[in-house]
Amino acid sequence: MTYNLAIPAQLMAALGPDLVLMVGAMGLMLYAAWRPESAEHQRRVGFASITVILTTAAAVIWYASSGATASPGVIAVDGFRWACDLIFLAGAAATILLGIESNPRDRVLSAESHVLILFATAGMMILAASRDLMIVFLGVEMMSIAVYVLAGINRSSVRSAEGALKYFLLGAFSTAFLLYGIALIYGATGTTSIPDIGARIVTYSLVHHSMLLIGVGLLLVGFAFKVAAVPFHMWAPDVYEGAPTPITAYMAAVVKAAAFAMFFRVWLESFNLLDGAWLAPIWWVAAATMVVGNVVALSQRNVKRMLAYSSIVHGGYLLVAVASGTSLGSAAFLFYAVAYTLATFGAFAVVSSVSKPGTYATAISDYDGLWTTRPWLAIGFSVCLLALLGFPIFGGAGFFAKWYVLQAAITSPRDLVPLSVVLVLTSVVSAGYYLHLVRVMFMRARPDDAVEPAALAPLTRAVLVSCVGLILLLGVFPNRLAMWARSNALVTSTHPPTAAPPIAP
Amino acid sequence: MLAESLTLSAALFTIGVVGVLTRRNAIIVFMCVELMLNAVNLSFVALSRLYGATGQVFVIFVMTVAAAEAAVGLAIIIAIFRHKKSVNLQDINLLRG
Amino acid sequence: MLQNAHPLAETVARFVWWLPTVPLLGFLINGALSMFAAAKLGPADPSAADHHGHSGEAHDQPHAAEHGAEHGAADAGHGDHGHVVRHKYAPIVSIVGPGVMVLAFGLALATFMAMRSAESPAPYINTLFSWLPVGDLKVDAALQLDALSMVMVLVITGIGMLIHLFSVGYMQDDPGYPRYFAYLNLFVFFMLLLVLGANYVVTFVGWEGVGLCSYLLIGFWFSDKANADAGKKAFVVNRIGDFGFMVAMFLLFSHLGTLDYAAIAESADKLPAGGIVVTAICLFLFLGCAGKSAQIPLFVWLPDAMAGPTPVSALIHAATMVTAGVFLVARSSMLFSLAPVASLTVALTGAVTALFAATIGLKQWDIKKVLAYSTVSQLGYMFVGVGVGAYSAGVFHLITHAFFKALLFLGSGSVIFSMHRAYHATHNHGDDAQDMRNMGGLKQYMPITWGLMWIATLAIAGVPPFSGFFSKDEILGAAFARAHGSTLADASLLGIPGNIVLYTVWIFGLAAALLTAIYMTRMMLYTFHGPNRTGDAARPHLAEAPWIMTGPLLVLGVLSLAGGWLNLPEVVTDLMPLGPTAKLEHWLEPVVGEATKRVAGAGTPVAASTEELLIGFAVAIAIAGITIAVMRLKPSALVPKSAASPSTGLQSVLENKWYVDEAYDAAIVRPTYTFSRSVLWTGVDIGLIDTILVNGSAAAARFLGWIGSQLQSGRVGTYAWLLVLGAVLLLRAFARAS
Amino acid sequence: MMKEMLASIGYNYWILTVLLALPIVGAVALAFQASASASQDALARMGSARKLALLFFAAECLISLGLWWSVDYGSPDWQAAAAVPWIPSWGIYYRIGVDGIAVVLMLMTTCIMPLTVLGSWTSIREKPHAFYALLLVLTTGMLGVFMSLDLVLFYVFWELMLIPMYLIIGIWGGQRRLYASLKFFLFTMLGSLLMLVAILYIGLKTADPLGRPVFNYDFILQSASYPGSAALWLFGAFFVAFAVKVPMWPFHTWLPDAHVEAPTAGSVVLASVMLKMGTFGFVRFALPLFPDAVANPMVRSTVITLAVIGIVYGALVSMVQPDFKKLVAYSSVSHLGFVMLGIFALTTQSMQGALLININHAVSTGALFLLIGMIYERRHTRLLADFGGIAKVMPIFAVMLTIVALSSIGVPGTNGFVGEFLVLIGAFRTEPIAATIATTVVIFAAVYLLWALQRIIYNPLAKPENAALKDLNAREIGLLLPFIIAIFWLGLYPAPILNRTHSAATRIIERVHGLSESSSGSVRP
Repeated sequence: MTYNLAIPAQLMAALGPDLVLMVGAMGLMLYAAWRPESAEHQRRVGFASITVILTTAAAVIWYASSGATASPGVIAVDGFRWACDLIFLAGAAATILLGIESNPRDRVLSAESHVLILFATAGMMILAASRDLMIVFLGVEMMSIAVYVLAGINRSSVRSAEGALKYFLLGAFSTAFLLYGIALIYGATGTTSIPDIGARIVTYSLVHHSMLLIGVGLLLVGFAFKVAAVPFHMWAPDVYEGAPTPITAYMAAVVKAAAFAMFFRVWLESFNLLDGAWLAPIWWVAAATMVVGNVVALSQRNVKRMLAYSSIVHGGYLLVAVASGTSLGSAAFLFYAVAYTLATFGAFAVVSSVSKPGTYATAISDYDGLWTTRPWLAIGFSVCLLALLGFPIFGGAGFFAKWYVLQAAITSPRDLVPLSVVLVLTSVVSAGYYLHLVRVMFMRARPDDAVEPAALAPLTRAVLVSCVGLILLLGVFPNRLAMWARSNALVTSTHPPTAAPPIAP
Repeated sequence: MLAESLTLSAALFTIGVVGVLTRRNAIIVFMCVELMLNAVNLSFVALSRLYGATGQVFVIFVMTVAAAEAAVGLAIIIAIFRHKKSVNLQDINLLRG
Repeated sequence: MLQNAHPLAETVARFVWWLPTVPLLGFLINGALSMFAAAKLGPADPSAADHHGHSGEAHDQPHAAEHGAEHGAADAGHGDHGHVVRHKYAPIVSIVGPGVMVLAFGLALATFMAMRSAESPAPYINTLFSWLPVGDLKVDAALQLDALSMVMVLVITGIGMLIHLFSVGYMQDDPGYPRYFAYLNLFVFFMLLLVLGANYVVTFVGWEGVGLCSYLLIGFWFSDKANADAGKKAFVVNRIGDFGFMVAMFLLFSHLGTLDYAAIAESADKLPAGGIVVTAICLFLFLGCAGKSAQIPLFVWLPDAMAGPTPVSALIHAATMVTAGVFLVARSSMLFSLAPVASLTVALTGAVTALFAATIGLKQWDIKKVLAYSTVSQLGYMFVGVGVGAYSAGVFHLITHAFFKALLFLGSGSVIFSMHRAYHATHNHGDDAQDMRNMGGLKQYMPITWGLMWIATLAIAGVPPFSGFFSKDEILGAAFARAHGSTLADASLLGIPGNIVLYTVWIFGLAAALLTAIYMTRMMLYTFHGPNRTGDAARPHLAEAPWIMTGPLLVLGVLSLAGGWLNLPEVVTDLMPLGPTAKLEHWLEPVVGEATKRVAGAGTPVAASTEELLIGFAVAIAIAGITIAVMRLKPSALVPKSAASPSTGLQSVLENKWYVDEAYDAAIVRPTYTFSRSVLWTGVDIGLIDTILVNGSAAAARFLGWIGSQLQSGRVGTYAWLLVLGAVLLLRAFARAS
Repeated sequence: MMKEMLASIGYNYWILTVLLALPIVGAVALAFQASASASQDALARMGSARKLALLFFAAECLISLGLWWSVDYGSPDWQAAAAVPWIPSWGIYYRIGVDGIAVVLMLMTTCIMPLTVLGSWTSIREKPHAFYALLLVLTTGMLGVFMSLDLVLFYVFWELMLIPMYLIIGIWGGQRRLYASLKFFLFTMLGSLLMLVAILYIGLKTADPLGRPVFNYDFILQSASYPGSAALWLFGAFFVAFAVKVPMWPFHTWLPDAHVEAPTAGSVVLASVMLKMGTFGFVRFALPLFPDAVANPMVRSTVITLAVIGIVYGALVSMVQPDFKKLVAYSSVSHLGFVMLGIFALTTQSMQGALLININHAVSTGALFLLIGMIYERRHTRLLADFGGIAKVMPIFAVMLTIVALSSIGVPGTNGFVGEFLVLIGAFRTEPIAATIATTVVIFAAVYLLWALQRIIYNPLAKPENAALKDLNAREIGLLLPFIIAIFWLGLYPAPILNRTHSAATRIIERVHGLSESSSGSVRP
């Protein structure tokens, strides 16, 4: 069916899954606040949140399979939205599953933490759906505000609070840039509708319009901050280190995926023709992100920080897909997001179970000789690390994710072969730290005084096993995922220009 | 009139940025961010004279969101104050490297 | 090829492949016995031959290994101290080792008879299988039977058989007895392959194979570092020559498209005579020959090779292997005859080597070293022969030299055997059994050896009617004749006219002949004449060697005496009808005749009167040499080695072999090692590539990472500044696009 | 007859896939056995693991032998071929098939692998199951490289080899194993990732009519054409990947470290099989795909110069090595330089010789590493200076070592000679100067190996530790015998192999000459 978004009822209907999630989240928030904090309560709320997520996911799948479309309007009803929603929901579920078990160990007893994840996820779904910069802003803020709180959810930890403060201040700061960019774009084109912006750039030949370009630049600053691209990445390692481990995974994988979802939507549907302006900046930002992220990751001694830099690097790889500026790039993003989310959650599941209770910090040396005492844990972690490295078979889907990005880059009319070479060369650098962890686990002797991590809790084990299993499975049979990604990819601006008011000076 | 408004908006935004860069107190930094948001609001309002209501709607959104942000932000600042007994950003550098 | 149509195809010659196979079987049996014994007896087995410390000298000592054997025997539970135990399998080995040689010699004789009656000039080629068929390269495992290879086969199997027999006595008590015969059999196999090969590649297999056996046999008593060093040196120096051999093959293949002797003989004319290609081919081939046949500059390995057992020196380093170079030049005569410059080089090198080695021979004290330098010198003669295009003369000297030099070496072996036995019986491990200063007056203890060795000495000195006289004279005569008129005389070497080079060659040859007579007489005098210096205790134990050793000596004595009969010059047969004229030359005619003619060209033959004059001159020189030696040297004035004072001046230069080894070491060996170690390994590999490039880039990355993590100060202010900086840069980029 | 029998069981239809699958099955079986035997003591675990591994390797070897007869070597078509869509939406297929070159190398691999298990029979005490499982996975990777006809599949197998070897070196290796294994990994990965970009580029530029990328080897051969200097860049990417693996000078420095630190089985596999991947890559991919680049005089002379430098350099540096394994490692640089010279000289003889050296090097160097392993197990040192005179106490070892060393030196009659000879005689026709310089190595090879030989088995038996050494046992002798047989078989009668590789080698040379004549024509046949 086709939703006519001009009719409020149909607009609401088109927002069905989002509403399911929001309503469920609000209800749970009340329930969470109803009882005093306890491990048992947060567990209950956690499972209830999972239920909400599953319901939402069912709705998303129903909408996706109905093949619904919509008239032009503020939200999109397309495969890309549903695909992104599924990724966000899966990530949120994994976060909650990890959190249910790790929160009590980290003395995080507030049940609201799970609900906040639902809110953040709702914001992401809005982001994925948005087809208007106003909705983009709304989604970004819905997501970010919840995540600010999540980063500082461990009130007993100064590190957690510090991370939250940094994230909040810098996040708000960058939001201002984002917003100013939107204002200028609005000023230049007279609309905040994403497809209309693209159309008006054509109609009024705004390719060299300076207000528009400055606006796009400011918007890019905002986006680059959200995806933690160099040099707007500085917050990421600190925040990731301070946050509870499941939240770190959530930020590293899901929040980043959401930011990229909006990035792709806006870039492909609005600014496809401005590549003369944005190609070089994005090229350099992508290259700098890959180089700096990898190089700094080399010198990390803390696994969480290392993985934080690794997540920065992956943002850089995805920026290559953005730079391709093609529909294929967004397909690559979907594939990449799936693989990267799996690998990230797998890795953080291990980190969370190896870290000593109460401290999120895990030194690389804690992993010395892990293989001798916990072989499967070591093997699972290695698979995730190799997936992050993008190694075939052993790294499973990670390889094909990178492959897809490279494919997008090389087929792009923007000749990104040199950037592809930068990508693979920096990947070699990344082998330096991913493999360092592998060799620490496999090739060093277990110190005599090493504290053996407790046996994996069932939910964490489930997350780890399913992540690793899926990585390996998708690494051998990636075809269905590839086709799914391709069929849900964004389509570059095809909407006809609408009637437009006169142009600002 | 439009040009002047936009210029004023840009000036306010810049003042906000400079404030963020130079001030050390977390609350003042946050206020500077609010100043930047309001500078943008001014632009929206000014532009809405040209394009219609969209800009004004946007301003409402921004104000709402800013309020929510302020609530969360102040809570976070209080949380850090409880640990550190200070909201000076120079003192807050446990996480680094 | 035409092997079915060939008259030899129906004769015993079709079994020519049995010739090398028979010694190979011997090798396999003996080798298996050696291995089997090693596996059976455990660690202290036969080859556990510890003769280290037995003597400070790295010399050939037949019972050198009894200490190890004692241990082995003790372990086996049936030995008592001081008793020399023979190898368990010695009886089988004593039959198999020499037995296969008898068989091979018999087969060679039969083949020879068949060839004589067949009288077909075309070579008979026996193709076994296709070895390297690649594109247009076709290398077959094929044997070629013709006049030249037949002669060589007879020499190898004949002399080889005698030396095998001698070894049965000489090596009887060595714990490595089966190993020794295995190596020796293997050597004969490769040597036969070398001479029978139908193409350069099969010859090369034999060529390298004999080098390998030489390596193994020189280092037979490997527990002494000097022996192992000598073996290695021999192999490596030979490999320098092999490099030349290989490049020559490559040149041949890329210009003629084949490596078969028969095909090359047919198509060699396609190469322009005197052209750069054929000259290069021949020079590279000669490099190979110089290595194998110990010519300047690659002669240094041969004297060291005396570290091997003496029968090995006789077989490999005198009679057969070292003459392979001469054989190869004769085999390639079609090519050399087209390359006068290369031929002149060969002749000149031969002459210089002959003289140079002879000077060193004058001052050696070790009996085997004298013979070693004498071998180098005589090989020089042979190269003069083949170099001046008198290929059959070169081969003739090869044969007679095989006779008398084998006799000399075996004789010296007999002496050493006796000396060593005497020292051993008196438990004297300090004195050197090979030093002539410890000998003297052995005539009375070993009369048979003494007599036979004098025959050989006269032969090598060139005194008629001993064999060496005929062959040496033919070479010198040919050199003189070529100077008078030939393609060589018309060519020039490095700007020097060919005839001047050839006269020089001739004069050098004469000078070397004089020195040869002197040093050989010196050796005989010091060894067999004068008072005995062995020591009072050991003296009563000196005695003649057993019959199994003296028997072969006798046969060789006859051959050395009468070998000249093989190729009597016309001048002699004119004087007295001793036998057919130039028998060997006629026999070799189908192989080297054409090439000889091409070199001789239209030059006028030397008049008979001149020839007679030359012969007389040569004889006079030989006799003069002997006389000088007898007159000047005083065996009675010698003191034993332990009491001798170091020599001085030119004497010490000669005694130290002109310091050639030292010069090579300083100029080539050491710089190569230093370069490899300091520049290539530690410099380029470890320093440049690994430290700077590889680890350096890793360190640079880590350093950059460190800088990056320092920037990550933890302060929000820094982050905000960086954010704004980034924003400004981005906006600049965007503004530029507008 | 053999051929009919094999045809009757449909051998060619299933053999390649079974060869790929069987080791994986074996690895899984070992994993199960590992968890089942967790309670046993180390010795029992070692015993059961190595037996199971040997069973799988032996089975793999046995069933692979049929390829020797079942394949039609003269045919221009791929043999035992199969093609199944793998990732059809990206144009990636599971497309496999073999030609003579691949068959010979595959048989070499399957025959050497059981021997490496025997070679590490007593030396792998820690985590034996994991060790053998990794060896099995490695085998799949290596065989997959030889049979892939899809560029992406090839790349996947290429990388598949990397992790097992990395772990084998890193876990069961010597003192500096961490450094060596990472160096090995990074070197190889640097090269192969560039190749990945090149593969993608080729596949995307060779799109089929529907615009989907095509990675089909044959299709690319027929239809690929690259604009401007693209062919050079692409060749460069492939070149780096393969040159690192070969390894060519100056990309070789991972090899000595990897060899020295690897356990015996690792060294053997590394030297015998994995080093062949690089040269195989050149023959199968780099040459046929980029004939224009290969025919470019600059490219060719650069490669040949590097090859010759490698040949001489490797030999000179091995001459001064104090560690026997390092010595052999550098000698590999030299030997593989010959292979490169042979390939890029582009003559039938040199190409065939290069393929033969691949096998010879596998045999000789593999055996050398096994021998080194045997004395290392006894003496726990590999320094030449620690030995001397052990021929007395280990005569059988001495004989074996001598034979193998001689084959490595290239003494005629052994396998080493025929390969080098063919390469040089072929290379001399097109590259006389390079071939002449390379020929000098016959001298250095003798120097470094004989000197090593002397310091190990000859010289006085001065050290008391050495006097107590035990000679080889029956297992060790049995393990070496196949190598000794191969040394003489290949040295005396290489025709069966030459005949099998002939048509494939000729086709490659003809392709380079055929396609390049229009552009360059400077290459003589």
